[in-house]
Amino acid sequence: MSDKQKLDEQTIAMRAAREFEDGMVVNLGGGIPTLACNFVPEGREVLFHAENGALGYGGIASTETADWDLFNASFQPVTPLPGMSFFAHDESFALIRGGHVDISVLGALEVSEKGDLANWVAGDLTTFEGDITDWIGLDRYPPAVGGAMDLAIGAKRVIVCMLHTTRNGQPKIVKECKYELTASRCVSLIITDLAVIEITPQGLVLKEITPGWEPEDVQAVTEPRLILASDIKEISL
Amino acid sequence: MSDKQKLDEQTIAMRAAREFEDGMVVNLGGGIPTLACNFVPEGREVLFHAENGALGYGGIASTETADWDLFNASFQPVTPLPGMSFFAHDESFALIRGGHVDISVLGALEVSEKGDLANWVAGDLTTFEGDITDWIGLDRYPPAVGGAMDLAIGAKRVIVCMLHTTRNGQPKIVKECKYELTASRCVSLIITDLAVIEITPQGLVLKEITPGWEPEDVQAVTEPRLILASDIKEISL
Amino acid sequence: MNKIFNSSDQAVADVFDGATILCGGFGCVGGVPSTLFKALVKRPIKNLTIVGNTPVLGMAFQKAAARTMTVPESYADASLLLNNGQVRKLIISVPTIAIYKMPEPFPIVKAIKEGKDIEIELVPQGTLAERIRAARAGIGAFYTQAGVGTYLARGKETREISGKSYLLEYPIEADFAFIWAYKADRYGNLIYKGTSRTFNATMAGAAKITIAEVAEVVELGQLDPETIVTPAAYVDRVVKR
Amino acid sequence: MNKIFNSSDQAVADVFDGATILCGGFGCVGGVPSTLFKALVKRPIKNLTIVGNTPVLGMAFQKAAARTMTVPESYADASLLLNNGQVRKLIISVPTIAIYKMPEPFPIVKAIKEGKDIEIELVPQGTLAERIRAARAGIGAFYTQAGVGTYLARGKETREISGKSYLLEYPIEADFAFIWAYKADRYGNLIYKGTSRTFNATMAGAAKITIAEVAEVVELGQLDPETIVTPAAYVDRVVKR
Repeated sequence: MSDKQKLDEQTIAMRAAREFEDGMVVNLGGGIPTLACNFVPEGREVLFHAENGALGYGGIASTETADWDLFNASFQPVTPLPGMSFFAHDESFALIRGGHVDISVLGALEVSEKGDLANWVAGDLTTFEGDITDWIGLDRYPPAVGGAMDLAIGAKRVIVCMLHTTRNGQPKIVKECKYELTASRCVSLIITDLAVIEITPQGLVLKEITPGWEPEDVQAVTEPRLILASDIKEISL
Repeated sequence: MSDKQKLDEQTIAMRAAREFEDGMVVNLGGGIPTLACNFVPEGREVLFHAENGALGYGGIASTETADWDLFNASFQPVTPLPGMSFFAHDESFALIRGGHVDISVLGALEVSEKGDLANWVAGDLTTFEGDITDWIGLDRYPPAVGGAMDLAIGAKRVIVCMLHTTRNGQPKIVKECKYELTASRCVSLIITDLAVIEITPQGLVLKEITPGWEPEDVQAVTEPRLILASDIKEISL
Repeated sequence: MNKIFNSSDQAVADVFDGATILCGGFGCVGGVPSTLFKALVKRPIKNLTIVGNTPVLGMAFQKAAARTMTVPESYADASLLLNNGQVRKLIISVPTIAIYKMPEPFPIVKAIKEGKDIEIELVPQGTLAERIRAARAGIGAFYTQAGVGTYLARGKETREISGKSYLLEYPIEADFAFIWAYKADRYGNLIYKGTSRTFNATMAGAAKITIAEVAEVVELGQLDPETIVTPAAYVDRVVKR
Repeated sequence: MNKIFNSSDQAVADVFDGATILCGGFGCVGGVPSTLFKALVKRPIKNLTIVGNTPVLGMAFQKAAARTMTVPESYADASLLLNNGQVRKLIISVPTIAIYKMPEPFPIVKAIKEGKDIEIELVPQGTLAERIRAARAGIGAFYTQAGVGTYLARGKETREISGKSYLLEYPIEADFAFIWAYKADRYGNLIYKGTSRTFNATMAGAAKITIAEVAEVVELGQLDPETIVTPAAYVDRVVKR
């Protein structure tokens, strides 16, 4: 199984971008999701939203054109586009919470079969006896909540882009999240290096699969049971 | 008593304007308060705030310069001034509720000795058995709440400008308001055609009096007991 | 992406029976989306809920208030709908204004006197703006001091916070926002003009569908990104007045 | 009326022991009021509460994140105060950012490892912005869905509204707001630049005293009233960077 080709991060982002329809407002989280801004399908105009108060920005800026006053929320310089606008941070999250973001593409540590999302702290704070200061004092990585909780509850549709398993090969698509939750029942689509999986009331539906992989291979690295879509196909871009 | 000269509305407004200090944000209600925009003391710069989303407007505009897109909240065309700004209605009331208006000058139907303000409906809705539709159906004047409740609770200081008595000579400064309240314990200064009265924890303090009038004359048309200020003086402008 | 509609008739074609409509403007002549009201009055729908600061003052009031200014004959507000029997409820701050001599009763008084079944929910102006903003901003409810201890606190939950009393207020969930703006591009970015910004910018994005009537449509890129007041995400349809 | 101060030292001269300070900017280099932090670190005050999205990332992080861009040597954030032992509490959304290779630990990690007594209140970014806005807007408290069912809901009141769960959140009451803006006039009207607007415009007016560090002071009337983002009423002091 390990010699089969997995999608690279650019290709995962490219697949995510195929979900962007003309006129949509899309917010891209850090990591793989950020890359999706380069792959808007031909003929579609998408308004990318940045938490720090911009709508309608373009691709990542080159060193020559980079401007400290034009950054996305992942600390990357971006390019201006006609029709762009800026606003204050409170308005930026009014826009998120108020349901004006059509798609939020987020990274994840874990996604449960119910669509619960864990993406802000590598560990289980709920059963931890101390506070954040104690957590950091124990040499654990400081949790950074950022805007993920707002995006998870506010966006009309949450798509997760992530690698299918951890570095150790453990499933990241799980029955119940062991990591601290970002929000419950918020994810509707998971795009990984192995598959595209839809979260439905009936369970996880395997819709697309990386060329060369079989459904049972994907199932082997996925904790919950996968339902095979009747029209299951190879991931194509 | 009736042959004594009372202040006219312009002069009441002029007296109110003496409270405006340099740099203050001031909101003027309809009626007498609106007139105060013409009497800012020499050498002071005051930012007039309009509920409909303007700060720093000037005096009332002439017919020649009047512009449908530059009105105050009393439906009057106003003139632009350098340093003026416009904003949305929600921000305009954020500014009010958030304590950014230094002085709100309001008209009143009644003010109680505790500083309760009644200025939005000529009647007692609390004991009325119906709703607003019934009230109007009974030929009563439709109540219009407008921004008075927000200004009364939000402004750092509420000054009332009004005639001292009703057309029938009844006191408008009362022990308890009989008209429906706008807000309780919000007024700090009352300026009328007869007197300037401060509302203090000890009670109503008569600070200034219209030339030719005696404290007992003012007391005669004021329901609560007035405390004479040690430095009581004639209203001067 | 092109949100420009060819006519106001088209722009309001799917407004349905029983819809809740946010009505932009403050109540002064400037900033009222007159063309949208004139389009809607032609549609056979009823039981509308009209939300606004002063949406039904009517033409006669504006002429009385205008003094030496001339009210454009094209002016109209939501009293068109009220007079036409299409309104079931008003969520409103100022139903009438006392100070001007009027040649005829205010539309709301006339409607009630005629026995029309109209519910009025009176809301302090700041609370009205904040309830609309709460809908735009995904806020479930909020506490404000405005109205505490008054008739308008009836039936509302109160809460002490840091020694002060507050009322619990809920967002106004609306189906459509009819707003006016000065300029738009095809993405739906908007700028306004002076005090005509007012409730228009508050209501943009606060309803399921926001329809902007504008004085001018400009090419994409013509609006300076620093000066755009309403970002495109809040606007669904644009129609030139 | 003249809100222009001659120096940042003067502008922060009355910041007191135990004060709560809103720190503008998002965390990127643009839009951080560096000069104000550098002035405050010279003052002998402690026990500060620092509020911001990402206020203590520090210079080393910015250099790591800047890749091919050059971080101006004049850059500073509130980690100056943290490193200097002046901070007692952080109300913050992002204490550190994982993705870049750092030559040294993040300031917050270093401070805690050194045994400094620092409390951290972690707040979802949108809730942070809204709590600051609530202070500016006189809102007593509000309900949001962000954080429901998570660690950050601990100790918070929840409420069902229209079938959904919300958390009750309170305004952040601050003594000072340190913000950056692009241009100001002597009344304190402000405009910003690009994504450096961010939390600066949110915090303006949200504290008892708002201090704006600006790139440029212009004559009154030079700022177009339609394009002013922060009206003068929200700003107390202006100092040129």
